[in-house]
Amino acid sequence: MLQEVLIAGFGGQGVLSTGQLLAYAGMIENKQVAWIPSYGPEMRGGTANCGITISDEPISSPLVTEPTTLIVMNRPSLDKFEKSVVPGGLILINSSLVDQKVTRQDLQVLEIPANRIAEELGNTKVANNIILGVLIELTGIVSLEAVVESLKKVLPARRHNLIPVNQQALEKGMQLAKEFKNKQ
Amino acid sequence: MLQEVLIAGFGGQGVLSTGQLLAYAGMIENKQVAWIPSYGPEMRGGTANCGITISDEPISSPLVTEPTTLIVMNRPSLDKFEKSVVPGGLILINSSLVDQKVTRQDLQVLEIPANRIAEELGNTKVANNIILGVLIELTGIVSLEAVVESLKKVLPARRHNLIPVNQQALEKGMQLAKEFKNKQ
Amino acid sequence: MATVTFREERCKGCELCISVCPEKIIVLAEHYNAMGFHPATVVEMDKCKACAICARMCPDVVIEVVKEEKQD
Amino acid sequence: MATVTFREERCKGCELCISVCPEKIIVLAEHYNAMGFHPATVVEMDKCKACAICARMCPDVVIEVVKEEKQD
Amino acid sequence: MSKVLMKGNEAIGEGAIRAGCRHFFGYPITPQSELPHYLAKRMPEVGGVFLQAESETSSINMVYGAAGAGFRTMTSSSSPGLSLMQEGISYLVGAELPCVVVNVMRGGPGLGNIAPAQGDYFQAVKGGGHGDYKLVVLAPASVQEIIDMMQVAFDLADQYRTPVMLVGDGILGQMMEPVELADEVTLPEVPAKPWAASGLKGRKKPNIVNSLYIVPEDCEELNQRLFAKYDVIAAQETRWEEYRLEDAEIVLTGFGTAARIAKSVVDKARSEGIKAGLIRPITLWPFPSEVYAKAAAHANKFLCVEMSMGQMVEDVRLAVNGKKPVHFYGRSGGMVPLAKDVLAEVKKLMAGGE
Amino acid sequence: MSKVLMKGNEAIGEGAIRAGCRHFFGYPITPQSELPHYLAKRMPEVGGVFLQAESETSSINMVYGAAGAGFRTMTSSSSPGLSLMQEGISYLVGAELPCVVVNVMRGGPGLGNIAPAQGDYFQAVKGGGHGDYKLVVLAPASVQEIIDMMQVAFDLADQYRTPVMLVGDGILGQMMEPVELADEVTLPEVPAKPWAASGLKGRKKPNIVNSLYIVPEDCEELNQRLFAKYDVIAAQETRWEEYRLEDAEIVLTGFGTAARIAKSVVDKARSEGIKAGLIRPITLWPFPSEVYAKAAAHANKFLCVEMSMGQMVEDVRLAVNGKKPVHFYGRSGGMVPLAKDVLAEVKKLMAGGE
Amino acid sequence: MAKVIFKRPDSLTDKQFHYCPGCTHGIIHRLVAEVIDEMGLQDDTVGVCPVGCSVFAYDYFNVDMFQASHGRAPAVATGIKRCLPERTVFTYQGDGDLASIGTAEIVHAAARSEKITTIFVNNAVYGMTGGQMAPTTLPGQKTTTSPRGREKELNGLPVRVSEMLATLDGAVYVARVSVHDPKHIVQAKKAIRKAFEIQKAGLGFALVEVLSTCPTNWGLSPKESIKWLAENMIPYYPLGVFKEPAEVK
Amino acid sequence: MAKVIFKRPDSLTDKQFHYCPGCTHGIIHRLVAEVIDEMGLQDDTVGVCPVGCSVFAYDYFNVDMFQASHGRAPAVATGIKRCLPERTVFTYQGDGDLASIGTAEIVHAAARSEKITTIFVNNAVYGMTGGQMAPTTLPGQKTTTSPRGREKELNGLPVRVSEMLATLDGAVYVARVSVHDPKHIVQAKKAIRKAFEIQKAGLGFALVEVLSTCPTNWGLSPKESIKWLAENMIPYYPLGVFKEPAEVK
Ligand SMILES: Cc1ncc(C[n+]2csc(CCOP(=O)(O)OP(=O)(O)O)c2C)c(N)n1
Ligand SMILES: Cc1ncc(C[n+]2csc(CCOP(=O)(O)OP(=O)(O)O)c2C)c(N)n1
Ligand code: SF4
Ligand code: SF4
Ligand code: SF4
Ligand code: SF4
Ligand code: SF4
Ligand code: SF4
Ligand SMILES: [Mg+2]
Ligand SMILES: [Mg+2]
Repeated sequence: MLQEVLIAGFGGQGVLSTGQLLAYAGMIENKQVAWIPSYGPEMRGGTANCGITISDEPISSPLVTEPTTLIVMNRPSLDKFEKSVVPGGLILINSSLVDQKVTRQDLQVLEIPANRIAEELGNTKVANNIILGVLIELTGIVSLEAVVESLKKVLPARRHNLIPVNQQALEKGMQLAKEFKNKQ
Repeated sequence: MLQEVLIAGFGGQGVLSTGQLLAYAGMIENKQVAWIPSYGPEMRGGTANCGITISDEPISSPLVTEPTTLIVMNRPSLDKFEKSVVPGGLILINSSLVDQKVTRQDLQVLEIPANRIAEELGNTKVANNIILGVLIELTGIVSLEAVVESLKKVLPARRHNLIPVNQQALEKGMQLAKEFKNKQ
Repeated sequence: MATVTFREERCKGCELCISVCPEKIIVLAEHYNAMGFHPATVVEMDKCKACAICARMCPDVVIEVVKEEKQD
Repeated sequence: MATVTFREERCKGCELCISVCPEKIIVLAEHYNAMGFHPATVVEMDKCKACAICARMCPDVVIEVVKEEKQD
Repeated sequence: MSKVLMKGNEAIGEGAIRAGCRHFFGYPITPQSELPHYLAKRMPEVGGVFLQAESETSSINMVYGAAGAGFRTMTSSSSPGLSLMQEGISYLVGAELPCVVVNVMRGGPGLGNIAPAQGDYFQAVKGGGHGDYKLVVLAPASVQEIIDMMQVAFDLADQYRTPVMLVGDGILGQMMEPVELADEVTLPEVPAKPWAASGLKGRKKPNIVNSLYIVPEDCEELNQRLFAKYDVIAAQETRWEEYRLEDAEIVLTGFGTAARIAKSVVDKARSEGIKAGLIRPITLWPFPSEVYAKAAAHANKFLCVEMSMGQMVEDVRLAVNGKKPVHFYGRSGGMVPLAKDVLAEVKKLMAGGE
Repeated sequence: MSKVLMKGNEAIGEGAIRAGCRHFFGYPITPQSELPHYLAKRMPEVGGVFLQAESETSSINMVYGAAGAGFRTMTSSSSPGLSLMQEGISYLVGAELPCVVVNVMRGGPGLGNIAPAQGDYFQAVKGGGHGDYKLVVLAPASVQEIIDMMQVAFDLADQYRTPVMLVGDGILGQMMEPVELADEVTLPEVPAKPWAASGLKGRKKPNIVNSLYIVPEDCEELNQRLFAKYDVIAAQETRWEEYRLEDAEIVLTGFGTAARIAKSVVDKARSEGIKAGLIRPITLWPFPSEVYAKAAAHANKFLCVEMSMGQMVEDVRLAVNGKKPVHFYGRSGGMVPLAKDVLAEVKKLMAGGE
Repeated sequence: MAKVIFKRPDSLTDKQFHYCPGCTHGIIHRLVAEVIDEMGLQDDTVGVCPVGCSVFAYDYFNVDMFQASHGRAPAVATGIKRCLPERTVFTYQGDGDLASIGTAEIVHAAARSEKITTIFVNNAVYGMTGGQMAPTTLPGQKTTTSPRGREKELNGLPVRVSEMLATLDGAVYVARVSVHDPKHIVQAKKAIRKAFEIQKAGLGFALVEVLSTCPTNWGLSPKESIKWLAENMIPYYPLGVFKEPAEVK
Repeated sequence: MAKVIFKRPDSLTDKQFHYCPGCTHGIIHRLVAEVIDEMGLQDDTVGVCPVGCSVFAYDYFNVDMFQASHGRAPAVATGIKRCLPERTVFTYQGDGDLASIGTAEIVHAAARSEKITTIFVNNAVYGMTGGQMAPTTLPGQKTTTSPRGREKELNGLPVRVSEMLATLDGAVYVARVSVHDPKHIVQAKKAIRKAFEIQKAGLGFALVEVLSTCPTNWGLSPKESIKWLAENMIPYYPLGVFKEPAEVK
């Protein structure tokens, strides 16, 4: 198994930490993992993205140039990365922030109004984890348990009270994914 | 023929320009010549010396580490360089400035009270050329004519009035050398 | 009559123009531009005094100000 | 009674001591030292006031000044 | 032992702290800035000093001061910053001062870019500064190896009184990977430094930290002493990894990130029936020449993979010394070789193509 | 033509002026300071600018400005100063700016001393700065050759839009030798520089002098463009001297001052019946590899003579590629090989000793 | 008849700035371009921009441009100006660049009285490389390399570049301005214009220090940044003219 | 009873100085050594000397010493002091070294308020390398790289280092003294002592600029040099204390 995920959005949208959460979960499951951010000058207040590789084999290069999954958190990221996804790959779009459509026909695409759903859960900060929930359900890349476990490691102790709402968000995402699969 | 001359004294005693005069004369006689100064930090107000190589063959390294002739213009130079002269080599000492004696027995040594003689000629500045006269007479390294010719090149035009007294000095030196040879 | 034009696709929604407009007639639009920002726009153009203070403050040279001079 | 001692072999004959001695009792010797300089020396030691001005001025720390204090 | 996800740049910092380094001097530059950021936080926690210098030139000279005073110390930068340190590095060598210098390489020449690269190999191993000298150059290929190797770096530096360089690239610096960290840190024992200039404190003869040898004979003696030391280092400290090498017909080679990629290509090639193997120099200097010479007995070809226009390949050629052809595959300017392209190159070579 | 006695350092300056260089930026350092002294006097006489910079770092950046503005320009220093220029040199390469950089080498590493040496060979030919690049490196061996080669240096720089380095040593810089100087100086024609950033002056598109290639693909393209250029330079501009090489059984080699000494040893050896010959690279990069490969056909051994611990010898080995043994004789730290010692080495080798 | 009250100056290309939202680098660029336009110098000017967030300035200024190495723009500008004494040469430098690694270069360009104009953008931080402490970072200010705030004991006190350079006889015009509101923007432009006029008059070295924001690395919104600049930077870095030749007063 | 009025300080070794006849580097060495002796710091002190005529200072000062690269002594001293905060660390630097290539290092050691003492020997010329122009060379002064005398148009105007550094908040003590006669030598020693006292009190960066002669490169006799210093240097480089903390006044 080799999964290469690219998460892209604005700086400040939690793109990097969401990626780290995923990598951490992979590590907990004793997979080979690597995480790497883009670190161009564009980062300054502009777009931010990171690549996560989760694999059974040792990872040669952690650069994610042809993602199996792309998570899109703002419009410029869709413009920029749509073409790089492997044929048959997956794109998850936070449609609360991105009103644009994917043009390629050879991909699986899911639009998730993550901010709106997060608001419903009472905390807009968990939007990313809704999408992450979708991802793990659709791809089986890591288990829910591993992500929840990782939250404990990634969140500072004083934020551990947020773990339940984050877990809720993950589960909500998984549920959406299941509905989607059923629809297909 | 390969002659390697080392001229050593204080900075300001005309050591370097005397060496250049000699090299120039060699060049005029179509010999291979090279001139090189010592350029250590010691130069600053301390000792100065230069090496002149005059040869029929191309000169490989211009460094004069084992001079065939050593010209000594101050006491520290004698201390420093006496031992480097090739066996059978020549040391010329300006005895007006150096009261010390050469200790080695395997050399030809000539003490020339050059400053005193120069004073007699009416110009202390020509002391070096008295010694140079001795050198060319004893070694035949270059001709008097070539040195006189070089003076025209080395002295700036406004100093050309000094050529006669310099020539006198050279001739005086040659005369001393002849007397010395006769004595031997 | 003044016209204040915003090159909307270049606006980064920083709101600096909004904060300096003496007439308080600039707001951020609801929609996103291609860069993903809410662009600034003038709501009541007739109140505009063509003072160009907004344009002078805009770090991204988004704004152009033109004044129709009375033709006597 | 003062004694001004010159480490003659270290003197560079710069004459700075000479120029500052209030008693004008320092001169350069006729002979050369090993470095080839005429070393400084005091000519009339009895005139020396042990002020050490010469020593303070000497760049080469050539001079030492000792004063015989009256024994009461 | 606990397993954590860690960034390469942070691992350099944590590794240094665990090696007993308490004085870091550096200047920001992408893609290594997370190292100063990390140490700005961590150093005060362990009673150490993180000081931002006014430039890389100053960083390396602060290191000169700290190392000469007898302390474990280091600096870090990326390519252009390293160029500015060349005079200082030559001085550190001349004064035989132990220290660690890190280069997280990026695309060049010039300002180039901030993408990962290996174009400073020559600068590191041949001597980018003036004069005759060598640095011990370590090239880890994973975040775990970085952590472990920082200890080695400081130990070698102290043992041989020499600057040690650790080279990575933007990928190694920026990526996070799992690492095993000992929970209990016992600080390593640091050899006594009776030569350090740290104040007399009762000693009679002053210590002097110096690289001026005004008399050529003395300076030649320094050079000979250094090179005698280098001979010992070469004999005792050469490190490399061999992978499926025993029966390899084609030997891939490279260091750091390029070696990771080459290693995955070895597996892919083997799975397609090509007898491929790998030599990964871990010390770039001393270079593991002998293992190449030995491999040349059974291998037909060598392929050196680099993130440069071809630098380490010269050392491979010197090691193979004409016995077998040595080929080169490189990407440069911040581009990273793709495993599939390297594999294609391997196949082409095995098919007899050049 | 007139024959005058001239110092090597002054010859560099006079050669530059005759090559049309009117802008010199430099910083004092022994043993090359007579060059700035000379130009401080001469430049105003020819309407040029001699400017003393605040450091070598600044000198090389002033050169960057002057070269980018389209002017023939140069700087000069000695070993430690060159180390400080490495970042700037890498930028000049990245922006493809023509200029001439002189290194009158001295003993190292560190402050070392001011005696003649050749320990910066690697820095010059392998790239002491960051990133992949080459400099054209010229190595004259006499004052006459210095004068003549300055013209070559500026011409190559302009023709290929590349920095050119001229390396000498303290002996070449300090010695006086006779040189032939043309009485009439006709300034060489300088190729047009439409890329120069010197003000629009009616041009529509601004010119940009730049070495930033933020997109790795672009930076790789720069690298490939540079190396394609280097291939052309290697094919067209490699220069060397051969001396009594045809039937040589032992080939001595070296550059600059070391080559002068080796040459005299060739004669001495021949006079004692040893078939010795000489290869003297005049361009250290591009290195004249082919002539070594050819000589390896008849020669049994090579002996590389350097004023270093052994640097050019690696390029000789790469050129000979294992065909024949390549030996080394060197003095370092400011020491100069004596002809008699080199001859003894030759005899030892010919007697079969190692 | 339509009268254009405000439009993009010709000395800016039409490229969009890459700066973060609300970053005042953009204002300063525009002011420099306006001055070049108004003085009719577009055909005549060579700009030099070293590394820093403004490293891409060569894409924005519609004049011949140099990208220079970190800190060395004054040396590069010196090289240009000594070859082309009739051209107008300016440098555009950040505070990390000019006040840290490039200290020697700016001091000596000023001491030599190079006839160049320097625009010095002081945003109290290293913007491009991720918000590290600059020599101009205020006491107590948190940055990625002063995570507990700049401490006097560890990092000393900020450098006031204008005051320091004004001590040099060769620096003939030195002023500090700010661009945090329209009024100050107008003043800033006047100072920049003066700095170019002094160059054209051949009087010597001129520098304008411009206080600027870095919302991204200050961790503030653009509006908060403007406020922070006014309330924190100006007290430490007083605005004003520190040196002015009689000729242009 | 014999009383020693004046003798060689313990903090000097017995090695003979290599300086030219009449070069006042020797006086300054002695003053530093006397202060170290008198403050009882010999056991405690680390000195740093970069390249310049005083490069061999490590042979003369009888304390632990560093030889540093050209211009970088303040950075080296920083490295030492940050490791050994209790030791006394001083640098001894020439004007070419400190005011030219080492400008950034001295400015930032001062700005950081490193607790070190700098002795800055200003002799208006590069002594060691053969008399080239320094940033401190006076207008009109002939040197090997200003053969027609320093010209304002070409080389700008001399840097007054003390005045410049005094603008930095981190520089707590800055004074300029001279050693051209016994009276000034006494004053110079007082200033040097103060600069060491400030370090011991932990107050921050202290620098003493000492006007010094270079008979060899000025082309004057030692006595003429003294006169030249008094008549030419002091008017351009006024003596005095430019900065002094209240604590030690
Ligand atoms: C020699 C070198 N060192 C470090 C860097 C990394 N670097 C690029 S820009 C910069 C500082 C930018 O800060 P500043 O000059 O204040 O400009 P700003 O981005 O704040 O406008 C640094 C350290 C570099 N490019 N080159
Ligand atoms: C990097 C470097 N550049 C140049 C030199 C040559 N150099 C040695 S000392 C010196 C200047 C000495 O002048 P100063 O600092 O004024 O000291 P002084 O000799 O006058 O006391 C120079 C340029 C060097 N050693 N290293
Ligand atoms: S021109 Fe003046 S009034 Fe009109 S929108 Fe802009 S700021 Fe407001
Ligand atoms: S100031 Fe400019 S960029 Fe900012 S919101 Fe207004 S128009 Fe947009
Ligand atoms: S101690 Fe005073 S009086 Fe005596 S010699 Fe010295 S200066 Fe003259
Ligand atoms: S001052 Fe010192 S060196 Fe000079 S003459 Fe007097 S004793 Fe000699
Ligand atoms: S990082 Fe700061 S200085 Fe750079 S563009 Fe963004 S806001 Fe401006
Ligand atoms: S050259 Fe000048 S500074 Fe150096 S020792 Fe001689 S007189 Fe003193
Ligand atoms: Mg900044
Ligand atoms: Mg000086």
